[in-house]
Amino acid sequence: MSEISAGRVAIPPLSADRWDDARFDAERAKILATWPTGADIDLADAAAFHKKRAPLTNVPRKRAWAKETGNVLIQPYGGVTTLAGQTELIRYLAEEGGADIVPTTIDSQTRNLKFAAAEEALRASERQGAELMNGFPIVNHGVAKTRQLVQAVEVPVEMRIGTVFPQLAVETGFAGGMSSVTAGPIYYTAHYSRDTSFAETISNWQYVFRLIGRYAELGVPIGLQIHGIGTSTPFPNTLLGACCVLETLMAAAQGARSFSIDARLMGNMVQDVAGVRAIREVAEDYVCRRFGYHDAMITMDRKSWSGRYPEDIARAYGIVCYNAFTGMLAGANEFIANSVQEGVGIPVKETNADTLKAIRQVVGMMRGQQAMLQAEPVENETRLMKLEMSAILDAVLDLGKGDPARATELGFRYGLIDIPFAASRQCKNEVMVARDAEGAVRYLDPGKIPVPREVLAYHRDCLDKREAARRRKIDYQTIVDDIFSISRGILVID
Amino acid sequence: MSEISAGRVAIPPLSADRWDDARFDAERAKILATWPTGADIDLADAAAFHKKRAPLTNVPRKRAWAKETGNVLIQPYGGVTTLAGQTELIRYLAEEGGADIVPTTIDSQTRNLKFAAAEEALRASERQGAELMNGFPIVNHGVAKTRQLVQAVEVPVEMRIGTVFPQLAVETGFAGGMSSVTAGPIYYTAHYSRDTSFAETISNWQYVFRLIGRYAELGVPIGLQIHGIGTSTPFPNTLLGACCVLETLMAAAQGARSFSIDARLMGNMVQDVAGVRAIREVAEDYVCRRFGYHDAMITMDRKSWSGRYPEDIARAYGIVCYNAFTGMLAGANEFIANSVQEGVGIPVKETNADTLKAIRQVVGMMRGQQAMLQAEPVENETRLMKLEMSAILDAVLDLGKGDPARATELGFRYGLIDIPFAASRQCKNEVMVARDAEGAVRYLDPGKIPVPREVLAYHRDCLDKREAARRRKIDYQTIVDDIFSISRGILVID
Amino acid sequence: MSSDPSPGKGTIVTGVIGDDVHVIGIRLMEYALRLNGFSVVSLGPLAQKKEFIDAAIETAADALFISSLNGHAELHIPGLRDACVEAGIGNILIYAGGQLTIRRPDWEEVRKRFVDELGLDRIYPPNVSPDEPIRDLERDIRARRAGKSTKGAS
Amino acid sequence: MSSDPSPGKGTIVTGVIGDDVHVIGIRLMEYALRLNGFSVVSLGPLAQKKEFIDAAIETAADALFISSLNGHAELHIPGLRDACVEAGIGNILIYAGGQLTIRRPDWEEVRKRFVDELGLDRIYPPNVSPDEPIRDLERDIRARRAGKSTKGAS
Ligand code: B12
Ligand code: B12
Repeated sequence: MSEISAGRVAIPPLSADRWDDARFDAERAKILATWPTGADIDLADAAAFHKKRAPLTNVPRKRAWAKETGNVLIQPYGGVTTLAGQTELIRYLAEEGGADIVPTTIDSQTRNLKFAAAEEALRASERQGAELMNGFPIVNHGVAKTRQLVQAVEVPVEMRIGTVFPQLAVETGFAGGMSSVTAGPIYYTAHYSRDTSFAETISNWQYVFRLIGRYAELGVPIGLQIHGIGTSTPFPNTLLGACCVLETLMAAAQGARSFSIDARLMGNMVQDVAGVRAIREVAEDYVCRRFGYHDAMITMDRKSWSGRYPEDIARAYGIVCYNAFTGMLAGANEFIANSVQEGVGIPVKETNADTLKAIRQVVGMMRGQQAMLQAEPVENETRLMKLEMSAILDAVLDLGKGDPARATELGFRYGLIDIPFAASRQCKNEVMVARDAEGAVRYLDPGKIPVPREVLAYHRDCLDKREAARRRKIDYQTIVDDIFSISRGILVID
Repeated sequence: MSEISAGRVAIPPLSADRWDDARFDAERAKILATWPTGADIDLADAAAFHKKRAPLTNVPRKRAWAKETGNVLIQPYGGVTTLAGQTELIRYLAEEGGADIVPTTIDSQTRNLKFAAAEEALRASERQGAELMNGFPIVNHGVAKTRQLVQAVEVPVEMRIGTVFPQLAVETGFAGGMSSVTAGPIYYTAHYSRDTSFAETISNWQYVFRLIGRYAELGVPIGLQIHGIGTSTPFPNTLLGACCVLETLMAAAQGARSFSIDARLMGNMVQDVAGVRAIREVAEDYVCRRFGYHDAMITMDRKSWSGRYPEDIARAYGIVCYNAFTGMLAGANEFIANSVQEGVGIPVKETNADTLKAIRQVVGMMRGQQAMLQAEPVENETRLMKLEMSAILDAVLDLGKGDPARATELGFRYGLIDIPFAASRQCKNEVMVARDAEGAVRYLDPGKIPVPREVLAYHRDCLDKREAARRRKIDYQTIVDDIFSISRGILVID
Repeated sequence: MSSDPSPGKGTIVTGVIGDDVHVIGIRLMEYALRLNGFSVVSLGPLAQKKEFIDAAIETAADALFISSLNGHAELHIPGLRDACVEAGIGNILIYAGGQLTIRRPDWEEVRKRFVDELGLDRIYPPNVSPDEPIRDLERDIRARRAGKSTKGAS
Repeated sequence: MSSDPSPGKGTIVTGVIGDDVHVIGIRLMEYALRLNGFSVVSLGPLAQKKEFIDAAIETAADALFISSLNGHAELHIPGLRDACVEAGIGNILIYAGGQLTIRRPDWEEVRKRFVDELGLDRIYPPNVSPDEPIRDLERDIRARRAGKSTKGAS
């Protein structure tokens, strides 16, 4: 028997049924005794701690808020060994990177219950002032230090742990104020273990799901990010979707209600966009309707490509932005963001934060633009643009008697062609444009440009919609805002 | 009269008609005499120099090759003062950045005919070993040095010069082996001058267009990148398109035939995609059909956002990549790439090259994916994915008698759910997948997964198309290639 | 060259100096100056030293607002203060903004060069919003009219 | 643990050491080894020192191929060579690959640590293609069978 099986407990017959309290309590006593820090964990005290904190430091509440308001959340990866290091990291990611939810990735010794070895590596890290492990050994740190960590930021913390033995680490995380964890049994059996059976992993994760049920009973919502399955090589997102539904159903049976469900970038736009949409619909259908968890909240998060990355950071920006682009097209609610140093090693905090900024820029530019998924708006816009160009060209060529040089000179002289903010006095500068609510550029005043009536009416209509939406006229300040909007990261600042 | 008018020449009545040789030759003698280096310019010698070089060091030939083969070209911006500096820059951009065409941006003293002042700044730069100007003062460098520059790389060089007085600089560039220049009279009057009339700028640029005609007569194709018009604030791409047609018509009248026409990113996807398509169609219609230049070659280049950029480099990656996606969606043939330091200042060569790599990654991932523009493929893929997930879920839930935990265990045990490359022995590992020709992930062998017949047939069909296209079976090596493809920058390596 | 009537709060000559055509920033600056009650004399892009000085004399301007983005400020701004002195308006306020250098040396170095060495009154980095120079300008003009010199700040 | 028959060219025990589950790279490596005629004994992920040694003794293996990506090689590889010596197979070839450190120190330092200090024969950086270690392996096994030691290279 390999050392990692040390923490195993006996497994009752497999079923998704809700655990009775006796089973959970008995199990719990055993779990908390597996390492000294377990003694500090108290459910009532933990619930009280959660309730003292601001509502939006709670993951499920933040996800619900974002879903309602149409905000798209961004969460990086990140975990280092020491408390000081991890505190500095999540603070930096929140404050400099603008992360909406910060992660705490747990190291792989802890994931495999090697708490003694973790203790040694943690102490060595503290002594040497180095971060020697691949994550935060949360069990060794214990509840009090985890609370210090969580209180260092104003955004919620999600615990990230790929393991078939999650119980004590998750107990510590929740008692320490973390309000969500990455799950669950299918993904972690397939990719984070070798010999562990599904029955065993399911039981271990049912413990976590039931613990979430207990917190819910005490008035504290705790979330789950559901992974389903998926290799880090190309695979069909349908397999991931089907497994996400199974994991969600198992978690809901124990009392969990907040689910952020993964869809992963594979690279083909059509399939990747369809993936997010199809998984959302199937999950809502099975979870909320067929299995009757009407009060379950489901949001979709888009994980980036999770296979091998280039070592070149510039190229990795391409992948990361491509993921943001197709995720936005698909209507994802959240991005889980591999850093552009993914192919290099555990990222330095600056680069990790930079990655979030690049994603934020794409999100900011695409917010509210969903029309791309339908062919019709593109066809219509193309038609109108051709109509307008022909009208301008025909008018000026007419004026120039078919000579493009004379047409140019006269066209500008009479303002049939005109442009805002020209350096030249040869341009009339009578035309004024502004963005519509989706950021498309529209004529506010065409000056003397012979824009066809149909086009102008369409443009006016689009601008009216923006004015109506923000209940404010489009004025000079709006034009100035539209000039700066891209450099500020949001296409339409209203 | 301001100093910049010093170089003006008398203007015959405005018309787009082809200049007669006498007018051109007379004009030419005057132009070449405006600065000593003009004496070294000889058309026959220049044509011979061009002809000695490899075909793909010529811009029009490179653009034609790319259009035929479906390759998408990438060209950065860049110009520094000294020969050594500019040589190092374009070599780096070509070799490290993988630029398909390299630029030589001309400084603004030269653009305004202040050759004496440029001489001073050039000498000061050489003395101090610093790059004191905002571009390459090509007239002061002269033909011989320009040839040294051009021969330093194996890719073609495009001269980038926004000016109403292009003649001597362009003469030097072409004689020096550059085979394309950015044009033309409308854009440069509107945005690069204050008092200059359209008639004057048109005449000055007709000189350049006629010079290109002369090179064509000597068997040397020279290209133009056509800007049309456009402020660096939001404006309708239709105005740009209409002006591009006028500039192209004026150039074609003098004998130019290779046109790379701009469309600019404004930020709204629908409009930006429609822009490239509409401008291409209108330009082909007017230039090739209505005005009868059947042998004109038109390609579309996408210029990125040309207004204010963020100073933050990470956010600028977001803009640059967003431009690449929407340009690819629209079918652009070339990207003219502002660097991610655009908002900071003239970029260092490393960052400039990095920008190209990020774009290349997006281009590599999107090559051959155009289907996104139609709603139908997305709808169809969504439908098939839902069908498949329901089939899997229904089958395993059936097996587990409605219990998702038992369903999970039995589903994996019997291989109804399966995944390639799992760590766990609980997974059958019988399923095999591969990408299709557009990079979508398809079942090569579903193992025992209950994939509906319709879905499987569709997948098989997609894979057949890939096999047919590359005339090679999909084997284990293909699966390995598909694992590495994203990290190598091309979604489907065939 | 277009000028506004009311010289009450002050008259400002604006323009983009030398071989530079980047006109968008100074247009926004002009708009803000007008909004704040200043009289603006606008030269636009490609404005030469002499044009600034002639316009200033002609309109008895309180200040020159020089914009430069294309990296050639160093080739066009030296000698401007001396030319003002020669023309008898040596005391005029001179502000510059935009992007005064190629790349981005330390701001203190840039300030030293343009303010201490070249005799400008104030310079601003690229991301400045119009409010800040306008506040400074109001203060400087008040001080000038009260007879005090302000050089060296910002 | 699955093993192939033909030991002609050599028998290699492969696995991902310690608490590490990154199995994709070693799977591709195994595939390449088999393709090149080696006999592969595959332990998969989460393989402990003892499993490597037991398998090597049982199959009279020529080499251990240790993979580690998750950054914990430093926590699991020290002591491996000594354990082999103790188990009487001190002379077995030990190669390691994947990503042996957290972040990326200078490669020469990494080599010094794992080869000179910890007694491995060869180590490889993450982007190595399978051909290179296989070529080295063929040479090393030939040398071993001819009675020469090879330690210290690559
Ligand atoms: C738009 C643009 C152009 C347009 C200009 C159109 C026009 N006619 O106005 C075009 C395409 C023509 C152009 C041309 C060139 N450009 Co240009 N351009 C830009 C760009 C992208 C944005 C500038 C802008 O409009 N900003 C928005 C405005 C609102 O901001 P602003 O000008 O900074 O103004 C604000 C403040 O600074 C302040 N302000 C401005 N002036 C003043 C003056 C005073 C007294 C005060 C108090 C305040 C103040 O007021 C504004 C309030 O918000 C910048 C890069 C960037 N910053 O993102 C490059 C940039 C300025 N350009 C550059 C260069 C080199 C050129 C060219 C030489 C070559 C080229 N790259 O094509 C030519 C030069 C032509 C010439 N003869 O000058 C460089 C300059 C390099 C440097 N300084 O290190 C930049 C930084 C790009 C780069 N990274 O290389 N450009
Ligand atoms: C896929 C992946 C995963 C998957 C693994 C799935 C699985 N079961 O295999 C999952 C999601 C489970 C995972 C989990 C974790 N991962 Co991970 N993962 C990756 C990723 C993205 C790709 C790895 C990969 O598959 N590469 C492709 C294969 C083909 O290449 P390769 O393994 O390098 O192998 C080649 C060669 O190296 C060589 N080779 C390999 N081994 C050997 C051995 C010998 C002897 C020889 C000669 C050659 C050789 O052969 C191959 C031939 O081409 C990398 C980042 C990257 N590189 O892009 C991170 C990465 C390796 N993971 C990392 C970490 C930290 C983790 C986690 C701790 C936390 C987390 N981030 O989730 C957990 C650890 C779990 C655990 N207990 O170990 C870090 C490691 C940090 C470091 N070393 O500095 C990386 C670098 C990501 C990062 N930038 O932070 N991960």
